[in-house]
Amino acid sequence: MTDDNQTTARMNMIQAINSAMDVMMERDPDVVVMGEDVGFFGGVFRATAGLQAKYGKTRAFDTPITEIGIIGVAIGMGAYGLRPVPEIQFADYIYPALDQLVSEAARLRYRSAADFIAPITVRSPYGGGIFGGQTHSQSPEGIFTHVSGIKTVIPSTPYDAKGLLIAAIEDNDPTLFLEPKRIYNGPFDGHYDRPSRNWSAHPAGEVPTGYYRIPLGKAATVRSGEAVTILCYGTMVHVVANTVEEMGVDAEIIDLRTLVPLDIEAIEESVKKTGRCLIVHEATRTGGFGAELSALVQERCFYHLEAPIERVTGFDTPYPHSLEWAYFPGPVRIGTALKKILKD
Amino acid sequence: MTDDNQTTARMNMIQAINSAMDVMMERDPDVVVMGEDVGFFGGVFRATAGLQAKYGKTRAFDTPITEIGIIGVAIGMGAYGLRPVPEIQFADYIYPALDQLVSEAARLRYRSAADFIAPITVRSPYGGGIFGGQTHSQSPEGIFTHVSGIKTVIPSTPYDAKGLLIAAIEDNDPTLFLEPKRIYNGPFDGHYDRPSRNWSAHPAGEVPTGYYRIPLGKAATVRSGEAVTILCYGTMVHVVANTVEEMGVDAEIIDLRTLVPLDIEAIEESVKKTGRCLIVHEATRTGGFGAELSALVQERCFYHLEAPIERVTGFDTPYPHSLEWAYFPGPVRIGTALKKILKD
Amino acid sequence: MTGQRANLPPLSLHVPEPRFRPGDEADFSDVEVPPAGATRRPDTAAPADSFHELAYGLIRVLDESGQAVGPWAPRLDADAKRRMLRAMALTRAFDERMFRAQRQGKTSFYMKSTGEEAVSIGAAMALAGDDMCFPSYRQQGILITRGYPLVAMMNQIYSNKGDPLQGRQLPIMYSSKETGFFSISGNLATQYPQAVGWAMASAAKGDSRIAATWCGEGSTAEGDFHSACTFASVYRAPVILNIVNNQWAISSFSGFAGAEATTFAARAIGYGIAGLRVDGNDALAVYAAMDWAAERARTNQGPTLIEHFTYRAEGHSTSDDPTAYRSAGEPNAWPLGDPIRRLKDHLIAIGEWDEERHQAQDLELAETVKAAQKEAEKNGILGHGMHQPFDSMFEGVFEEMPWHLKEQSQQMLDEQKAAGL
Amino acid sequence: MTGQRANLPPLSLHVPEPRFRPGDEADFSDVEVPPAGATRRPDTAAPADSFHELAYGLIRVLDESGQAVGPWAPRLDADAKRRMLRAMALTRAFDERMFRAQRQGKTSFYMKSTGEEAVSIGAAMALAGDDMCFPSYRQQGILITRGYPLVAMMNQIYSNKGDPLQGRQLPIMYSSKETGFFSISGNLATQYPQAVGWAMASAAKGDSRIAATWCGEGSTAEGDFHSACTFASVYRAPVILNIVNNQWAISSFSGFAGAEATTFAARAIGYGIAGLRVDGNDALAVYAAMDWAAERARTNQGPTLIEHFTYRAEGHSTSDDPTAYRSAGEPNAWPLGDPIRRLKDHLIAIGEWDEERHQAQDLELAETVKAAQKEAEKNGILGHGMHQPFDSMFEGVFEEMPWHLKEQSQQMLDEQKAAGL
Ligand SMILES: Cc1ncc(C[n+]2csc(CCOP(=O)(O)OP(=O)(O)O)c2C)c(N)n1
Ligand SMILES: Cc1ncc(C[n+]2csc(CCOP(=O)(O)OP(=O)(O)O)c2C)c(N)n1
Ligand SMILES: [Mg+2]
Ligand SMILES: [Mg+2]
Repeated sequence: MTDDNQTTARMNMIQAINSAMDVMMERDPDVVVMGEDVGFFGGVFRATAGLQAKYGKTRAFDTPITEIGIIGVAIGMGAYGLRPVPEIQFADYIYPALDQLVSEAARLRYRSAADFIAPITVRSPYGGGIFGGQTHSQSPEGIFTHVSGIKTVIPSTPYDAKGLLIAAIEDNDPTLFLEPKRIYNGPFDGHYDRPSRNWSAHPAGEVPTGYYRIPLGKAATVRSGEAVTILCYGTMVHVVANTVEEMGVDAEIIDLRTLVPLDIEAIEESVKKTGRCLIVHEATRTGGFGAELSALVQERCFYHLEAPIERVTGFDTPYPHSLEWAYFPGPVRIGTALKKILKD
Repeated sequence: MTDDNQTTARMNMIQAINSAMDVMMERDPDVVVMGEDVGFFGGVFRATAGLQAKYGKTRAFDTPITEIGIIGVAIGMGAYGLRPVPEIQFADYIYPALDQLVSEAARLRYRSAADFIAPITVRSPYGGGIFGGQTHSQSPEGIFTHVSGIKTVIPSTPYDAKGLLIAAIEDNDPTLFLEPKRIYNGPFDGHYDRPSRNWSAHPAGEVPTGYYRIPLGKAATVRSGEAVTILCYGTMVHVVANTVEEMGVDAEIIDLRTLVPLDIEAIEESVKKTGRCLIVHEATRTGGFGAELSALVQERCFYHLEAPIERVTGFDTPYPHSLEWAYFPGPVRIGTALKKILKD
Repeated sequence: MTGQRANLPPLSLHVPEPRFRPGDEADFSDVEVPPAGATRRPDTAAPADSFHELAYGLIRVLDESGQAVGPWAPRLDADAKRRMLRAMALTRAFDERMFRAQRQGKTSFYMKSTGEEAVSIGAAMALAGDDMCFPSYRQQGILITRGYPLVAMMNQIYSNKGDPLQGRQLPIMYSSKETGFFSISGNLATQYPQAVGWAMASAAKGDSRIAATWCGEGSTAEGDFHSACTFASVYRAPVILNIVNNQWAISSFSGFAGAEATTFAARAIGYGIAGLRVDGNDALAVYAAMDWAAERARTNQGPTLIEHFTYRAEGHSTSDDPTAYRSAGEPNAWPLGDPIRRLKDHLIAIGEWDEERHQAQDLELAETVKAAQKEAEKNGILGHGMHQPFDSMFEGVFEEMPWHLKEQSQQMLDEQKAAGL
Repeated sequence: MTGQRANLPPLSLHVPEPRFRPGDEADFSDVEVPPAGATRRPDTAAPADSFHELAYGLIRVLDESGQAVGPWAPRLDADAKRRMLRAMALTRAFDERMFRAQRQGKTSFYMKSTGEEAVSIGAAMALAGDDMCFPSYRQQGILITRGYPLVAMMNQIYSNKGDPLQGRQLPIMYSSKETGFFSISGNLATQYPQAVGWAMASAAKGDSRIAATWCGEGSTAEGDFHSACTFASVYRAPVILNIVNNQWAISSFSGFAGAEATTFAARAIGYGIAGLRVDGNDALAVYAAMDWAAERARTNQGPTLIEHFTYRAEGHSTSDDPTAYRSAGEPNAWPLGDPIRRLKDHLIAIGEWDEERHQAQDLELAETVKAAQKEAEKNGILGHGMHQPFDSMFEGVFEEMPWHLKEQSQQMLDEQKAAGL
C-alpha cells in the first residue's frame, strides 16, 4: 500500500499526522480539515500547521467553538461528497458533539440504506500525562467503541499514525482517530521522573514522506513472547514495552491500533499461545474497552486460560491534576499485575 | 425503610413511577419535575400526570426542547438546593445532554471538593419492543456506566421502580434512572406474538401508596438456583425468567437493579455457587455493560468457572424497525446460550 | 461589597401557559393579521440589517378576496399554481390514507402535515430540483412535489420488502438522495448544521446548488439550531433555514420555545442574517419568500432564516390526542385559514380553477393514493411476515461487514435455524 | 419543477479573516468609538424590545478627560471607586505573579485577565455579595473583589496541600460556594444553563438572590449558550448573561463567532431579551450596566444579556504566544485603552486620587501578592512532592465511596507500598 522507493524523514507524531493530512489533501481535492484554531494557527498542537497556507482557506479553516457544529457541518459536507477531517481540540470536548456522532455520523449509512454516508475522520488528542487536569486528559474511546457504525483508531507511533490516518481518511465510514498526546513528541516509558525522549531515536520515527496506508482493523505485535499476552494501545504500548523489558518478562505485546473493528485473530492466536492475558489502558476501568477485551478473550480462549485475565486501567475517578502520576497506569501497576498473572 | 402498615394499591410501572414523584414532591418542597411535555400533559408516557395540577407550575413544568438545557438547568437548580427530576423523553435523546451529564453533573462534587453537588435524578424511558425504530429503542446505559460520578439504576417491576426512584431522588449524587418502557404496562415474557399481560397479575404490581425506599446498589435474586447464574436487568429480567421456566433450568436469576454501584457481592456469591454465568442485556454487545460484568466475574470467580461466561445482547447494529424481534434478545437466543453454558 | 439590596418583592418564576386549554373556547379575534401585500420586498442584495422589520411582520400575498397582491406576489403562471395546488391536495390525501393505515394496524406510526402543506410545497416549488433539502419529519410535501413515487413512500411506511430503507427506519423517515431529500433523523434539529455543511461544501466547490432545511419551532431550542445559524452566519453559507412555527410541539405550545418574547424570525437578527416571517398558510407567500432567499443564496448574499407561521391542525402523530392538551376548537378558530382552500380560492378568483375541477381532482387523488396503497401492500405491511431477510439487519452498519457483525449474523441464523424459525 | 436557475456566478465560501496578522501594523483608527454619555438609559422596567439600539451601540461613561458623564454614570462614592481600582490593580498584580510562577515551573498552567479586569470587577461591585456567579476562567476579579483570600487562590493554582479543591483541578479552576463563585469548568459555556437554572430555582423559591454568568465571545457558539438564552427567555429568569468579547478565542478572532455579521449583544434581540453593549474597559460603564440588569432581574423583568466589548491584551494562557497569530501591535493600538488607567485617571480628575497614591498602592499590592505567594508556597508547589494523600483521589467521586473505588484505592495503596513508594 506504499508508493515504492519513497523517501523517509524523521518525524514526531504531530509531524506524521500533519504529513498524512498534507498527502491526502494533495491527492484528493475533497479532503478538507477544520476545527477550532486549526486554520491560520495550525492547531493548538500544531497538527494542521501549514495546511491553510498550502491549500487555502476553504480547505483548512478555523471554526466557531461548537463541537455540535463542527461535526454536524462535517457530516453535511460528507453528504455533499467531501471527505472532512474535523479536529476536536481535546477529546474531553467531544461530548457536546456526541449526538451528531452517534445518532448521525454513525447511523447515516444504515438508516438511509447507504443513500448517504458520512466519510469523516474526527481527529482528537486524548489521554493524560501532561498535567492537563480532568478536562485535558480523558480517554473516551470506550464510549465510542460501544456505538455501532463508527470506527475507532489509536496509533502509538509516528509511522502508524500517518499510515492509519491516511487509511481512516480514505475510509468511507466515520472514524474517530484518537491521538495519544503524551507521545506526540516522543515515546514515554512510564517514568515521568526521567528525562523525556523524542521520536528521533525510535525506529517508528522514520516515516515515509509520501502516501502509504496501514489497514484499519489490523493489530501490530510489538514484541513476541510466550509468557503472557498484553493488549494495549496508544501511550500504554510504550509504557508496557518498557515495563516488560525492565522486568525481563517474555511477554507478547499486541498494539491493537484499531479498536473497532478489532483484530480478534491476532488476539486469539496470541492468548491461546500464552494462556495468560493482561489488558492495559488509561481510560477509567468500569465499562472501558478493556472490559470488552476481557470478555472477548474469556469467551474465545476460556479453555486456554491459566490465570485470570487482568486489567490495569485508569481508576474510576476523574483524572486528578496533582495526583496525575498516581492515576496514570504506570510501571508499578503494570508490573504488579504481570507478577500476579505469571504467579498463578 | 417503609412507613409501617401503609396501604398498597395495584400499579403498573408508570403509576408506580408517578407515585414515587408524587410522594417525594409531597415530602420535600425542593423536589421539582421538568422536561419536554411533562407539565400540563403529564409526559408522553403519562409518568408525570397530575403532578402539575397538584404541585403547581413552578414544581412540574414543561421545558424547551433542548436536552442540554434541561440537564444544565437541572444542575443549576441542584446547585441552588433543589432536587430536580428532569425527564429525557426517550433515552435515545440523551446524547445532546451528554456533556452536561458527564463533564458537569458527574464531575461537580469531585472537582469542587463537594463545594457544589448535583443531586439530580434523570428519568428516561429506554429499550425496544414497541416498534419505535432506531431512535425510540436504544439502551444507552453502557455509556453512563463508564462515566465516574454518576449512578445508573434500572428497575424491572412497579414495586422496585417506586422504591428505587425514591432512593434515587433522595440520593445526593446524580443518578440516571432508566425505565424499561416495554414493561411499563406489564411484564413481558419475550414472546411478542402472545397476548400481552399487565402488572395486575404480578405480585410486584402491588405497591405501597406511601413512602418506601429500595437502597441503590442492591441486586435482587429473582429466582434461586444451582445450575447457572443469570445477570440481567430491566425488561430482560422477565424474558429471562420466563425462558428459564419454559426450559426448566435451575438457574439463579439476579436482577441487578443498580448497575453503578453494582452489587458485586451478590454476583460473586452466586457465580461461585453455580460455576456458570450468563449475562443478558438489550444494549448493543460491544462495550456494553455485559462486557464489564463478564470481566468482573472472570476476575473474581475464575477458579470457580466451569464454562465460559456467555453474553446475550442486542446486536452491534442500530435497532431495526421491521426486524425488531430478530434484534431483541428473546427466548431463542437466551435458550441457546443457556444450553451451551450448561452443556460444557 | 456594594450592591445594597433594595426592599424588593420576592422573585417569581414565570412559566408560560397557552391561551386555551381543553374546555376553553378558542378565540383568536385579537390576533393581528397584517393585510396581504402590505410588506415591502427588499432587493435580494440588500444587507441583512436593512429589513429587520420583516422578522416581526408577516409576508402575505393572498388577500381576502383571493387575489395575489403586493410586491411579494410571485410571477407564477396558472399551470404552476395548479401543480402547487395538486401537490398540496395529494399530500393531504396521502396523509389521510396513511394515518388510517396506521389506525388499521398496518404500521407502527404516522405523522400528518395537515394544515402545513404550503410550507413544504411552496418551498419545493421555489427551489431548483437539484437543490438539497434537509427536512424534518413533516415535509413529506417536498417528496410529493418533486415526484418521488407514492408507492416508495408507502413501502417505507410499511417497512415492507419494497422499502428503499430496508425496513430499518421508523415510518416517514424517508431518504432519497436522487430526489435531493436527506435522510430524516429521529433526533430533532440535527439536520440543521448538516444542511449548512452541505451548503458550505457546495460553495467551497464553486457549485451552484444550494441547501434548505426545516425544523419545527419547538426544535429551534436545540443546540444544533444555534450551531447551524452560527456557522451559516460566519461562512455566509448558501442555505435557507426554515422554521415551521405550527405553534405546537407535541403538547407544548410555542411559548416554551420562546414565542412569548419575540418571533422565531427574530432569531435571524441575533445572528445578523436575513430573516423573514411568512404566512405559512399562504402558498404563494411561502413560494415568494423561498424564491427570494434562494436568489440571495445563489448570489453569495448568504443564508436566510424564514419563519413560516402556520398551525398544526391535527395531532402531533398517531401517538397523541391533541384534545388532551389544547382547545378542541383551535384548529377551526385559527385565523390564517387552510392553505389548500386559500390557493384554491385564488385560482378560482383568477378564473383558472373551479369547484367541479377541484372535486374531480380530489376524487382522482384519492384514487391515486388508494391505487398506490394497493400496490404498496403487495409488498407487505408491518408485522405481517418478515419482509427483509434476518441477516439484512447486519448490512450497512459499515461499508464492509467486520468480523464481529459477520459472527453475530451467522450465530443468529444458526440459532433461528436450530429453533426451527 | 419550476425554479429555473439563472445564469449566475458560481457560489463561493466566505472564510473570515482578522484585519491584522503577524507583521501587519495594527491600525484601529477607523473603529468608531461612540462618545461617553451619549447612550440613553431606559427605565429598568422598559420592555426589552423598546431599546434594541443599545445592542448595537456602546455604553460608555468615562470620557476622554476622565469625567463620568451621561445617564449611565453610576452613583458611586469615591471610596467605592477606589475599592474598584484597587481590586483591578490587585487582580493584575496577581496575574503577573502567577504567570511568572508558571514560567518558573511552579505549576502547570495559568490564565491572565489582563486588560479585562473591569469586566469582572465592575460586575462584582454591582452585584450583591450573595448573588451567585457562574464564571468562566477569566473572572478571577470576582473572587478578588469579594475578598476571597489570595493565598487560597494560589494554593489552588499550586495544587498544594492548602488547595481547597484538593489538587483535583487544573490551576485557576476555582470554586467557592461561600463566595458565591461556582466551580469553574474546563468545558466552555456549560455554566450558562446552570446559571439560568440557579436563577430559576431562586425565582421559584421566592428568594431575592439573582445569578450572573460569563463566557467569552468565542464560547457563545456552543449549544449551551443557546439553551441558556432560550430557558432564560421562556421563564424570565433573574439572570445576567455576560459575554466577554475580548475579540480573541485562543488564535481565532471574533469573526469566527459571528462578529462580522452583527454584535454579540444582538443575540439578545434574537431571544427577545434585554441586550446591552458596553465598553468593557470602562469600569463605571460595566458597573452601571450590571446594576441596571440586576435591578431588572430583581424586579422580575427577566434576564439581560450584556456584551462587554474589550480586548485580550495578552496570550490566551501560558500555553500560547499571541504574536504567532495576531499583530504584535494590536494590544497597544486598541482604542478603548486600559481599564485600570482609565479608572485611575477618573479618580485623579475628580480629585480623589493621585499618582503618588497609585504608585504606593501598586507597590503595596505587589508586596501583598508576594507575601501571599510566600505563604502559599509553604504548602508546596505542583510536582514537588505529593501534597495530597494518594487515596484522596478516590474521595468525592460519590458522597459515599462505593466498593469498587474502595477496592481500587486499597489496591493502589498496597501496590505503592509493595513497590516501596
Ligand atoms: C433530540 C430530541 N428530543 C426530543 C424528541 C422528541 N420529540 C419528537 S417531535 C417533538 C416535538 C417537536 O416539535 P416541533 O419542533 O415544533 O415540530 P412539529 O412536531 O411541530 O412539526 C419532540 C419533543 C426528539 N425526537 N429528539
Ligand atoms: C467544549 C470546549 N471546547 C473547546 C475548548 C478549548 N478552548 C479552551 S478556551 C477556548 C477559547 C475560548 O475563547 P473565548 O470564549 O472567546 O474566551 P476567552 O478565552 O477569550 O476568554 C477554547 C477553544 C474547551 N475548553 N471546551
Ligand atoms: Mg411545532
Ligand atoms: Mg474571547
